[in-house]
Amino acid sequence: MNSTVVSYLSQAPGYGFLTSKLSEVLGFDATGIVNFLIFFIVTLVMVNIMAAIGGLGTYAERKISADLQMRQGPNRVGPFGILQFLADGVKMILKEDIIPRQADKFMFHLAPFLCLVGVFMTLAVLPFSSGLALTNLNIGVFYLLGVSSLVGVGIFLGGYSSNSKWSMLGGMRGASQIVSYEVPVTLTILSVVLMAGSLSFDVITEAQGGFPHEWFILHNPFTFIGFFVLFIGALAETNRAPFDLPEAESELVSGYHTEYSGMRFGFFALAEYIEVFVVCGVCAALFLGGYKVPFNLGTGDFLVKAFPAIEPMLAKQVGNFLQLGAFVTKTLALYYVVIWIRWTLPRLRVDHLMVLCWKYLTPIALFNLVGCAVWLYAFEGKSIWYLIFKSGAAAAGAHH
Amino acid sequence: MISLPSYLIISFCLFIAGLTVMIARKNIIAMLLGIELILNAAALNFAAYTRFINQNLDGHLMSLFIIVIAAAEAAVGLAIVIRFFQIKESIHIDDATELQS
Amino acid sequence: MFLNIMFLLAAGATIGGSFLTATSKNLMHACIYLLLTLFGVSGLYATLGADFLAATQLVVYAGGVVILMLFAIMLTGGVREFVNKFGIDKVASMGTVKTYSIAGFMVVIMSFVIMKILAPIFKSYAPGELPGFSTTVEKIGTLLITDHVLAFEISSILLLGALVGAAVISRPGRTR
Amino acid sequence: MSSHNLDVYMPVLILMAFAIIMVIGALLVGKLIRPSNPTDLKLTPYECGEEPIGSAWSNFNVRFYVIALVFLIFDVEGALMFPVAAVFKKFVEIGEGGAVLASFLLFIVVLSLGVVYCWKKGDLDWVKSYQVSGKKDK
Repeated sequence: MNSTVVSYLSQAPGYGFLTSKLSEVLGFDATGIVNFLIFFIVTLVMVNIMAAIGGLGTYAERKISADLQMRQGPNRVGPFGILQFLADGVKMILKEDIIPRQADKFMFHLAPFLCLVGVFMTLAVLPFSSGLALTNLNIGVFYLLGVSSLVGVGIFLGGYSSNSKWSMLGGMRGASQIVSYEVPVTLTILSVVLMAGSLSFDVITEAQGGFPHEWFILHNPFTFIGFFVLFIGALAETNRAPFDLPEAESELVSGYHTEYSGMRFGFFALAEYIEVFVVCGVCAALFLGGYKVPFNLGTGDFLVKAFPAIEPMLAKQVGNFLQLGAFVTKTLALYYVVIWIRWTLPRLRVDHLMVLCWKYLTPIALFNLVGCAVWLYAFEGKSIWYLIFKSGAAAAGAHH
Repeated sequence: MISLPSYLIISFCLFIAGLTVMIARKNIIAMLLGIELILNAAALNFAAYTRFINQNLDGHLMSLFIIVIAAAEAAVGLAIVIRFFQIKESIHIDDATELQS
Repeated sequence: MFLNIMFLLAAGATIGGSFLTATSKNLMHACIYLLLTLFGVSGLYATLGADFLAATQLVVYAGGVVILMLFAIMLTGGVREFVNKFGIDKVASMGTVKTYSIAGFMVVIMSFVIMKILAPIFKSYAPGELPGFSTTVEKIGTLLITDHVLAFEISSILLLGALVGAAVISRPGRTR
Repeated sequence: MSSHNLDVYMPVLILMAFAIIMVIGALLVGKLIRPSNPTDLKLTPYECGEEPIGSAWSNFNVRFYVIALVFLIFDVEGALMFPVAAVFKKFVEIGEGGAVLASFLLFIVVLSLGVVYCWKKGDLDWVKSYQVSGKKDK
């Protein structure tokens, strides 16, 4: 039902040994404390990796954009400029941060915090692999939608509290853009939940096979369109690529975080880059088969068959690392596409942005939802691949 | 020991806070905030009774529908407030005197 | 053990948030404290085992209603103090002695009444062994579509009415 | 007493605690190390160089509100439809998916009527097609 990383790691022999040892030392049953410790360590590792990914996102962006424009990206700091983001981070901490005079001090501090909390809380549900996902809430996707709407509030407050006309406009536009693009995203996620029959990321990923033809993207034509609607919605929700109107450098003088400087601006940027990773991860998990590995190597059975004497936990762990690799490669592929789109497409005008959302994406998403429901009812949830080949083969078999 | 009365006390505090906001604030939007607090208190009670008294899920469904209706009510309420502001230039409760807008 | 910690955190956020919502003069701060209260109530739902309700609370309230409130505040002249037609600056009367006395008096009366009603429940409530309780979205879904399908359809009509009504009311073009 | 496993929410709280620690930590570290001489010029909001005039709180066009309104209605619709969507596959496997499909589609059709109405009445388009009559639209 609600399996977590602790329930996965508790199958390891070390866990039993550790709890019994600690129980003797402390005198009372220490499984609760051991669980907390494991959660704390795994979350600490996860947060640090995510901060590094956020930083590397900036580095990757500058390197890839340089590559697209036939020039050298940053290569001074560290080998190939890989430590550039650390230099930026230190610089941001040391820069003076100014709070404009009549700004609303309480909310000026609160806005980057809301953004960061909104993004960090989504990490609890991201399905890295069958065992290593922090938690598998059985309301996973819905929890993700609820928490990521906090970022919209954070951006609005950032714009409102710095009390300058530019950031006010940027904040209003940013919030209304994020809010309106959440509608097609919600409807598309609904159609995936319809196909998978559950809200938890675990079941949705298990419903897809390892091979591309078993993924949800190729399941039926409606989910195929749904993937692109979700990807466009995700781009708009993280203020990326052609939809980065709220921080449009040219018109709104970098919108809602005009007045922010120093580490507070760093939080906004960090939250944005981590959110791009999270959103690409969600797109990969929902449509591209998440952590599923072809020839289902992910379950580690091939190791058990090859070396029967192997310790079962080790085989499962190797399988999990393969799954982790599959999930991260799919997500980084989408990450590359996001950065690639940013440096190829021009920025949309405000009304084009809104028209695209309300007059094109929302009707398409509604149509997809209805299509998926009818498809599920008509073909009992069988994918188009199965209908063509399996039933074809069955029919052929029946003929002979 | 966390038991039913502890949840009742919390929803009682929510209810009192909502009531205070509705009575004491002069700004109409603040009164809508108060209504949201009161509706939350009611929904919380339903969930608490489902957990402690009988285990069927009707309490949860009732809370779900309370949340749905509260959202619809907030939407229409705020639309009226905006319209009122466009006519009266101020959303102070004392200005809402005439019955015809 | 963790249940107690989570309950205390959620209860503190709820009561603290609702108190601050009542007493903060600036309307924007009141909205943010309402957001804190909603998070607290969502945590309380989680401790009650109603995890779908906790997520709905986050999505609908924290994601929708609070943003709607923030936009409405912006559309109705922001948070500057009210100056009515005669130019008299009516300071919002929150936080004055008058309001605290009203609140205090009301709390005393209400608590007596509530205690009178709840007393039998506290006495009769024997905290016996609580039956195991866990809800999943599937249970709520089956209930919603089999027993309460009428309520499900009527709420869609209600939402349609709310949408059309609010759109008509807030359409700027009309003059009387 | 906790019949259902609440450890699931432990990471959520830990992540929240990390976000709080990160924000407060960076700000505290900054306060110690960071130079801070807030001259008057620095504190004025950035106005591309000109003097900032008037407070930023002039109110805006109503279209922001209509967008948030339609979003809220769709959000609530989503919230109601998620449990039904999660259960739909089981009903199809049982065999009586038809009734569930009918009520599901009825729910969607009734709500998309609302969107069609807003669309036709021109509430959704960003630049108002008709001129806002006489009212001073600040």
